[in-house]
Amino acid sequence: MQNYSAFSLFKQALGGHAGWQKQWRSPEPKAEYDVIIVGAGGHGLATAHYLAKEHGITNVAVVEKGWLGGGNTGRNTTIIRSNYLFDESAALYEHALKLWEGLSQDLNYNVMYSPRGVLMLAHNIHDVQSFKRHVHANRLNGIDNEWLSAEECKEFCPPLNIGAMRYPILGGALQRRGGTARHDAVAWGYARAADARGVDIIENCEVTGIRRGVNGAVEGVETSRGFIRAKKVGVSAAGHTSVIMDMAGVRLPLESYPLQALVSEPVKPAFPCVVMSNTIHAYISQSDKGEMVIGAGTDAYTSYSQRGALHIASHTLDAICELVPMFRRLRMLRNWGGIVDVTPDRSPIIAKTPVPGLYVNCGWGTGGFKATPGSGNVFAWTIARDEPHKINAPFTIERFRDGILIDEAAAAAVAH
Amino acid sequence: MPDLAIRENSLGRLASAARTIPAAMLTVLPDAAKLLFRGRPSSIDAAGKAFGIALPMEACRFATSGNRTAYWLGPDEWLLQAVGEDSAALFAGLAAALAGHSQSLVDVSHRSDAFALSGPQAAYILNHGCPLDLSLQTFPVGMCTRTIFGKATIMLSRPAPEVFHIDAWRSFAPYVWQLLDEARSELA
Amino acid sequence: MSGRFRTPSGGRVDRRRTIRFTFDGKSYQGFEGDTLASALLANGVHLVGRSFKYHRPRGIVTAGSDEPNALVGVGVDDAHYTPNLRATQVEIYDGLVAESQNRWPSLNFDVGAVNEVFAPFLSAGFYYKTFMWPRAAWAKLYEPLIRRAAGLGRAPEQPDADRYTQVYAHCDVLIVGAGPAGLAAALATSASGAKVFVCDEQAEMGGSLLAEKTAVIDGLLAADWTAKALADLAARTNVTLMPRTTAFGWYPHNFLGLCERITDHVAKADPKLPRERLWQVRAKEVVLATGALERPLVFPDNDRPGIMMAEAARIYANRFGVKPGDKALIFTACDSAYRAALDLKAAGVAIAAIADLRAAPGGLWVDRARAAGIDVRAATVVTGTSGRLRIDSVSLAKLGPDGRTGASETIACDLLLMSGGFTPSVHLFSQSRGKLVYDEALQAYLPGASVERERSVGACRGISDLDTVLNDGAAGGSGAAQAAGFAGALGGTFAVHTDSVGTDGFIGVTPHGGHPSKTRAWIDFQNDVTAKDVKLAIREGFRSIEHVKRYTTTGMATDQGKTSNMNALGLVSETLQIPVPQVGLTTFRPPYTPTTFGIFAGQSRGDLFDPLRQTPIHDWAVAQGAVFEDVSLWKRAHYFPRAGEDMHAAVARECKATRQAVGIFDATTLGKIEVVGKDAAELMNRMYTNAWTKLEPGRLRYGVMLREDGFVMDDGVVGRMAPDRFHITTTTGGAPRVLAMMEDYIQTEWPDLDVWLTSTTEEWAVIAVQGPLARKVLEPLVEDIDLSREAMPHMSVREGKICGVPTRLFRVSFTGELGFEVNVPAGYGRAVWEAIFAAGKPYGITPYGTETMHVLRAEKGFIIVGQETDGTVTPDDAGLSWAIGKAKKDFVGKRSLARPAMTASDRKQLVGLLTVNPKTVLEEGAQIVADPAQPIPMTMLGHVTSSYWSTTLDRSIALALVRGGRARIGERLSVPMPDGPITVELVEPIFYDPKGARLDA
Amino acid sequence: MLLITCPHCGPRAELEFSYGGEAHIARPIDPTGLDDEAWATFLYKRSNPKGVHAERWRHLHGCGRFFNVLRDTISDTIVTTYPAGQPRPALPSDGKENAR
Ligand SMILES: Cc1cc2nc3c(=O)[nH]c(=O)nc-3n(C[C@H](O)[C@H](O)[C@H](O)COP(=O)(O)OP(=O)(O)OC[C@H]3O[C@@H](n4cnc5c(N)ncnc54)[C@H](O)[C@@H]3O)c2cc1C
Ligand SMILES: NC(=O)c1ccc[n+]([C@@H]2O[C@H](COP(=O)([O-])OP(=O)(O)OC[C@H]3O[C@@H](n4cnc5c(N)ncnc54)[C@H](O)[C@@H]3O)[C@@H](O)[C@H]2O)c1
Ligand SMILES: Cc1cc2nc3c(=O)[nH]c(=O)nc-3n(C[C@H](O)[C@H](O)[C@H](O)COP(=O)(O)O)c2cc1C
Ligand SMILES: [Zn+2]
Repeated sequence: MQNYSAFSLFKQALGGHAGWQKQWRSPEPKAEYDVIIVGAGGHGLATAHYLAKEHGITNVAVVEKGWLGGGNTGRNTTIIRSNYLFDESAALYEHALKLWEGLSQDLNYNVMYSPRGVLMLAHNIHDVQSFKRHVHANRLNGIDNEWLSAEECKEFCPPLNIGAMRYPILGGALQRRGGTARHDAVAWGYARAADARGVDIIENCEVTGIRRGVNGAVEGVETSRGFIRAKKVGVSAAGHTSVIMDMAGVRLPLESYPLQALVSEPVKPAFPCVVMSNTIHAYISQSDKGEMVIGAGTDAYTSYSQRGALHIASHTLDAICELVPMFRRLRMLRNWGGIVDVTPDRSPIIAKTPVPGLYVNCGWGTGGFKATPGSGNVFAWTIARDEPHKINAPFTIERFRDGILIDEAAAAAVAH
Repeated sequence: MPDLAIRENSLGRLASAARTIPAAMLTVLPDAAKLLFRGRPSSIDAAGKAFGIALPMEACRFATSGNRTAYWLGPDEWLLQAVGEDSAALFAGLAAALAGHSQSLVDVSHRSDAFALSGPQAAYILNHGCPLDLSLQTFPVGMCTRTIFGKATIMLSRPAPEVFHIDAWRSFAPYVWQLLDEARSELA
Repeated sequence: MSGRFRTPSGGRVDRRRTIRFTFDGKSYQGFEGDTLASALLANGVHLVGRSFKYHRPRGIVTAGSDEPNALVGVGVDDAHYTPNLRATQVEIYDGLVAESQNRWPSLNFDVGAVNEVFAPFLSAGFYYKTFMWPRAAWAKLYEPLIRRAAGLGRAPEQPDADRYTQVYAHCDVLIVGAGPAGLAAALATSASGAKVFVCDEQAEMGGSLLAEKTAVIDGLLAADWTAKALADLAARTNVTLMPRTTAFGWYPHNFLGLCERITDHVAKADPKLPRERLWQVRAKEVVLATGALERPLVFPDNDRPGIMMAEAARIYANRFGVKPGDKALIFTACDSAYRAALDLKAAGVAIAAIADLRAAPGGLWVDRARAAGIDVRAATVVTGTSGRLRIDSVSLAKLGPDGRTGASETIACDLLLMSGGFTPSVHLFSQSRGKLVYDEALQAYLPGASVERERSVGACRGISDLDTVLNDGAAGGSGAAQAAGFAGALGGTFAVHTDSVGTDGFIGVTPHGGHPSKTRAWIDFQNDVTAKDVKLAIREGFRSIEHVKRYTTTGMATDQGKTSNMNALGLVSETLQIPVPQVGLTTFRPPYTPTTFGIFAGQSRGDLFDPLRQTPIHDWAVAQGAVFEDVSLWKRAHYFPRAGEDMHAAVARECKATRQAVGIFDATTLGKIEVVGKDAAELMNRMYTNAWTKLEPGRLRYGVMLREDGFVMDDGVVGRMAPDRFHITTTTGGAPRVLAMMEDYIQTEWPDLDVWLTSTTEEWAVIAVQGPLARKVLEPLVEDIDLSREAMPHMSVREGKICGVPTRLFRVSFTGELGFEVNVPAGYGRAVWEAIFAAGKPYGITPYGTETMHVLRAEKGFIIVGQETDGTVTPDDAGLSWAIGKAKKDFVGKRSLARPAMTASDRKQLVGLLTVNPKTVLEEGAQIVADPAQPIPMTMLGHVTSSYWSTTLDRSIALALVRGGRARIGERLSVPMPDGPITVELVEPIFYDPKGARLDA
Repeated sequence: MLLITCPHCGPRAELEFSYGGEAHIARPIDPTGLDDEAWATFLYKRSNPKGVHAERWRHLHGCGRFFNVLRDTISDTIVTTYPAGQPRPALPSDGKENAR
C-alpha cells in the first residue's frame, strides 16, 4: 500500500499528483472466496480488513450493490461515543472507541476522528436521574462520562441557550473522548487497507440470492454479476438485512425505517462540540467544512425510500432553533435520508445464524457508525472462528426468544 | 358550605385579553354539557331519540337543534352537546333511555373548552397548524372532525362559512388559542 | 445616477427611486428593482467574494439562484444577519448593509490567499493523506486550522429577532415557475376553474420573459404580454400568485414545501409580518415549469471576476439596465450567446470577439452577429485568462480538427461571457422520484416517467423556443386541470414571433492544450474543484460519480452543483471513456436552494414549542410561589418553598405536615380512562395483571399493566364505579400510551367485547388530601358521603357532592397516611381546592409538591413507574407479583413472563437500602457492587432508583434494583463514589409503617 | 407527509394518524400453548418487505379507528386501504410494481 504522509503529499505535489495509486482496485469477481461479505459499508469493509489483518484470511470479497460507503456509512451524522449503560453495550462501544483512537494510523488514512466531546442534555428530572445512572455505570466500567451543571454545559458549548425555553436545560452528561469522524474517510480508509491485503471489493454487484447446499449450509451468493462461491457469508447490509436474510429463509426481528439528516450552509467555526438532546430530538455538530450537521428522527413507518417527511425535519429544526437561537437564520443546504434497521431492543445482532456458514451483523439502527471499528473487529472474529468473540457473545438472535434483551433505549429513553 | 358551581374556563384569562382582529376573531364559546356516547349500532337510535336529535350517520357531520348538537366523531362515537344545560340531568335521562343497550355514556363536560375562530381569514389562520383542506367544498358547513392543530388534538366544526368552532381539551386549549393568536398577528 | 455602468435607459428598474446601500462599508446607489448584484455591477464592482479553499477573488457569475460565487452576508446587526446570501437574489433597499465573506482583513487583500501558494498540496482529498502524526495533533492543531480556513460566512451571534410562520394549503394545480411555460400553464389551468397556485422564486414573475426585448406574443411585446398575463391571472379569484416563493422540496404524495420571503426586501418591514413563511402545499396536480440553467464552460482560469454567463449578462443589460463591462469577449458553444452579444452591444458594450467552440457555427444568429460587425471566430477556445482582481485579458487559440489548439492570441477585455448551453432544471422532478432519462441530442437529463401526479413543461423538459414553450405550457396546464377533475381547460396556442437559438451546448472541459497538471479549470467554483481534482479522483480509483462528488466535493457547495454537475459528469465520462448516462447522476435532494431553519421551526418556539399543559390549580400554585418541574407536557408543582427555604427545607416541612397533620396535593395530571360496557371487567382482566371480576362496585384496586413483552408499562389505582364501569388512573406520562394500547386490543383483537373507552384525564381535577387529619378537613365539605372508617374503608370510592359539585371521592393513599383523592369536574377544581385549603387552615393544611410526594411514597416502598421501573423490569422484579392474578389464564404480557430470562433468580429485584451512616444520602443512579476495591471494569450488581432524606425517619433511605436482591436482604454492599465507597445494607423496601396501620386509620 | 385515506373520513394528512406496524399478525388465542420460539416470532419477527407492505394505521386524531393500508415501501405509494379485520387484498403486482 502506498504510504500516505505529509512527505508523500509533498513529493506527489511536485510531480503534479501523477503518481498516486488507486486507493482500491475494481476487480472482477473470482469464482470462489473463503469469505464473502455482503455490503461495503463501514461495517462490512472493517470486517474484511480485520479478517485479513488479524485472522490472516485474505481471500475475501466484499460485494456491494452500489458504491462502497454509499449506505448509512455515507449518510450519518457521525456521532461517536461509548457511554452506554449496560455492560454489554459499554464493552462493545468502548472497544470501538479504543480502535477509533488509533484508526487513522492503523489505516494510514486520516479518518479525522475528532474527540471534541459529546454533550447529552438533560431537560427534566427524569433525564437527570437517567444520565447520572449512566455516569456512574460508565465510571465503574472505565468509560469517561461526566455530569455537567447547566452553567458548565454553557461554558463547554457557549452557543447553547440554557435559559428561557420550554424545557430548560438542567445539566448534561459529557463524554470528552466522544466526537465525530469523517464518514467517507472511514469507508475509504478501510476499503484501501483491506484492498491492500488482497480483499476484493466488488461494487455494482447486488446479492440476489443465497445458495444453500443439501445440508442447508451456505454455498455462495447469487449476484447481479453471477454466482460467487463461498462457504462463509457475512451479511453487513444495514437497512437491507431483512431482504438478504429472506434469501436464506431466515427471518430476523428487524424493521427498516427512514432516518433523516441535514446540513446547513457552511459557516466559520461556531459550534465546538457535539450536542445531543433526546428529549427534544436534536443532534448537532459542525463539520470541518463548516456545515452544521444535524440529525433528525425516524419516520413513523417502515420504508426503503431513503428519504423522510418534512414534518420530521421540521421537528428537529424547531428543537435546534430553541437550543441555539442564533442558528435560526442559518439555512438548510441539503436534507437526505438513510434506511436504518431496528431491532426490538434497539441493540445490534452480531452473530451466527441458524444457517451454517451464514453470519449477520445488523440492527444498528440509528447508532452504528460509532461502532464501526469494534463491530467489524468482532464480526471478523466470529466469522473466522465460527464462534463469537466475548464482546459480541451477548448480541445473539436467540436473546429475543429467551428474553435476554439489551435494551438501552428502554432503560434510558436515550437514542443514539 | 360554599356553593362552587361556578365553572372556570381554561381560556378565561386569554379571552379577556383577546385582541380584536376582525379578519380572524377569537371568542370563547359558552359552557355546555357534553356527553360522549359510544355504542353498538343497535343503541344509536335510542341515543338519538333520548337526546332529541337523530345522531348523524354520515361521517364527519354534526346535527343541531336548538341548543343541542350531536357531533359524529367516529363510526361508534358521538359527542352530544347541550349548551347551558346541566350535564347530570342530561346524563341521567340518556342513561335511563339506554339501559339494556350495548353502549357507553361518559360525562366529559369539563374535559374540553371551546372557542370560535371567525372572519374572512379564519380558514387561513387555522391552516397555520391544521393540515386539513378547509375549502368549503371539502370542509362544508355542517362538517366536524377531530384533527390536529400544531401539537394538539382538537375537534373542529364549521357552523357557518366563516366560522369554525374549536373544542380542545382543557390543558391544550390555551396552547391552541395562543398558536392561533400568534398566527393572526399578521392580520392585526 | 446609480453607477457608471448603468445604461442611459431601459430595463425594469425604477429609475425614479434611488436606493442607497453599503457593501464592505462603502456606500453605493442603485435603483428600486435592482438586486445587490445588478447594483454592484452598475457601479463597476465585480469582485464580491473569495472562494472556499484557495480564497481566490471571485465575481458575479449568474443572475439567479444558481449563483456559486457572489455570496455575501447581509444585515444591519447580528440579530438580523444572514450569511451566504446570493447577491443575485438579494433585492436592495435603502439602508441595506452587505459584506463580503471568507476574507481577512479585506476583500482586496486577503491573507487566506496564501493558500494559493500551497495549492499544489491542497489537491482533492489531501487531508485524508496527512495530518496523522502525531496522533493527538489532528484534533488539537490541524483540525482547528482547517476549520478556521473553511466555512464561507459567519454565523450570527445574536438570537434571530424575526418571526416565521407555517401554513398548510391545498390546491388543484400548483405551478412552479412563472416563466412563459408556467404562465401559459397557469392561464390554461385556471380557465377551467381549478384552484391554482403559481409560485416563482424571483421577485418579479415572468422568468426569461423579463429579459426578452424583441419577441412578440399574440401581437404584444414579450414584456407587455407578460404584464397582461399576470394581470389576467391576478384578476382570477381561483389563482394565487406567489412571487419570492421557492418550491424547495417535494415530499411523498404531492406534498411540496414552499418558502416565501416576505420582509427581507423591504427597508422598514411591517413588524407584524413574518420574515418568511413555509407553505406546505398538497396539490392534486403539479406543473413544473422551472426552466433551464445556463452552463459555464470549463477552461483554464475560468473563475476570475469579470467572467460571467452570457445569458446573465443579457439579463443585466435587458432587465436591469446594467452593462456588466465595457468590453466583452464571448466564449460559447451555442447560439444563445450570440443573442446575448447582440443585446449587450445594443446596450453599449463593445464586443471584442465571439469565440465559438463549434467547428462551423452558422445560421441566423451567427449571421446577425457578423452583420453587426462582431468578430466571430469559429473553432476557437479560451486557453487562459489574466487579471488579479478582475479579468483584463483572454488568450484565444484555434482548435484544430484533431482537437489540438494552435497558437494563442491575447485579447484585452474586462468581461468574458461564456455559454455552454442550458441544463434543464429537473431538481424537483427528480425529488419526486420521477425517472430521469438522458437525451443524447440535448446532452441533458430530461424528465421521464412520473411517480407522482405531475408534469413538466417548457425549458425544464428540454423545450427551448418560446413558441413551443408557450404551447407546451398551455397543453400541460390544461392536462393538469383535466387530471385534477376540471374539464374545459383551454390549451390554446400562441402566435409567437421569435427566433430559435437552437439547443447546442457542451459539457465537460473545453480543449485548451495546457499542461493537465498545471492548468486549473474550475468545475465547481464555490468549492474550488478543478478539472484536475476530478481527474485525480478518478486516477485514485474513485469511479462512481458519487465517489467523485464526495472525494472532490464537487456539487456539494451551497449551489449544489447547479452550474457544475453536468460539466463534472462530462469530464468523468470523457476520462473513463464511458457514456454520460452510464456515469450516472448524484441524487437531487431538498432543498432546491438553501432554506432558512426558521421556517421549519415556525411558530414552535418558546412556550409554544410544545403544548404547555397546566392544571386548573396551576395559577394557585404559582401564586403560592411553587417551583415547577416538567413531566411530559405538564408543568407540575415540584415544591412550595417559603421565604428562605431551599428545596430540602421545603420538602422536610411538607413531609412533616402531611405525616403529622394534613397535606394537599394536586394530582390532576394523572391519566384517567373510563371503561364502560358489559364486558368492562373482562377487558380489565385481559389488560391488567390483576383479577377484576370480584372487585365490587365502590372499591378501588391498584392495577399493573404490562407490555406484551412482559415489562411493566404502567400502573395506577382503578375504581369500579358500577358493574359495567371502571375509572382507571394511569401515570402522568403514560396516559396516551395506555389508552392507545387498550384501544388497539379492543379494536383489533377483541372487537367482540362490548366495551368502550373514554379519556377522562381532563374531565377531573384531582385533589389529594393526605394525613391523619384529612377526614376532619373534608367531612364538613361533603354531602351524602359518609367518610367514616367503617363506611368508607381504605381503597374505596364514593360518588356524591363536595362543596356542591359532583365528586368521585377516592379513599386512597400514596403517602401511607389516611388519605383521600377528591375528583371534581375540572372547571370546579380551583374553587374546590381553595375551599378545602380554607377548611384545612385550622388544621395546618400544607400544600406539597411532587418531591414530597416522592419522599412519602418511598418511605412506604411504593414504586414509581419510570423510576423504579425502566422498561426492563418485570412485575416480579419490582416486587409486584402479588398484583398478578394467579388464576388468570392470560393477560397482556403473561406469556412473556415465562421466557427463561424472565424467571431467572439473579434478575435485578427491588430492595430497600440503608446507608450505614444514616446521614449519607445516596445519589440516584449510583451503582452498587459487592467489592469496591475490585479493578475496573467492576461487576455491578444494581443501581439506586430512588434516594431521599427522610425527615420522618431522620435518616436517609433509598430504593434499589439489585441482582438477586431479595435473597440478599440483610447483606451489606457498597456504592463506590468518586470520593470513596459508601456501605449500604439491603433491607425490605418499606421503611415506614410496614403494617399499614396509618392508612387504615 | 403521506396522504392516507381513512376508510371513514377520507384522505387526511399523515399527522392525524399513528402507525401500528405490520398488519395481520393476530395475537395467538392461547399464548401459553406456544413455545418460546413461536412466541418470539409473534412478538418480534416482521416481514419488513421491500415492496408492498400490509400495515396498520390508526386515525388517532380523527375517528380513532384502526385500519389497514397496503403501501409500497420503495416509493411510499399507497396502493389501497381497507378496514381492520379484512384479509389483505390480493394484488396482481404484489411485491413489484407500485400502482398509482
Ligand atoms: C441519518 C442517519 C444518521 C445517523 N447518525 C449516526 C450517528 O450520529 N452515530 C452513529 O453511530 N450512527 C449513526 N447512524 C447509524 C449508522 O449510520 C449506521 O448504523 C452504520 O453506518 C451502519 O453501517 P453499515 O456498514 O452496517 O451499513 P451501511 O453503510 O448501510 O452498509 C450496508 C451496505 O450494504 C449494501 N447492500 C445492501 N443490500 C445489498 C445487496 N443485496 N447486495 C450487496 N450489497 C448490499 C448497501 O448498499 C450498503 O452499502 C445514522 C444513520 C443515519 C441514516
Ligand atoms: N435552451 C433552453 O432550454 C433555454 C435556455 C434559456 C432560455 N430559454 C428560454 O426560456 C424560456 C423557457 O421558459 P420556461 O418558462 O420554461 O423557463 P423560464 O426560465 O423562463 O422560467 C422558469 C422560472 O421558474 C422559476 N423557478 C425555477 N425553479 C423554481 C423553484 N424551485 N421554485 C420557484 N421558482 C422556480 C425561475 O425563477 C423562473 O422564473 C423560453 O423562452 C426559452 O427561449 C430556453
Ligand atoms: C457528515 C455529512 C456532511 C455532509 N456535508 C455535505 C455538504 O457539505 N454538502 C452537501 O452537498 N452534502 C453534504 N452531505 C450530504 C451528502 O451530499 C449526501 O446527501 C449524503 O451522503 C446522502 O447521499 P444521497 O443524498 O446521495 O442519497 C453530508 C453528509 C454527511 C453524512
Ligand atoms: Zn377516520
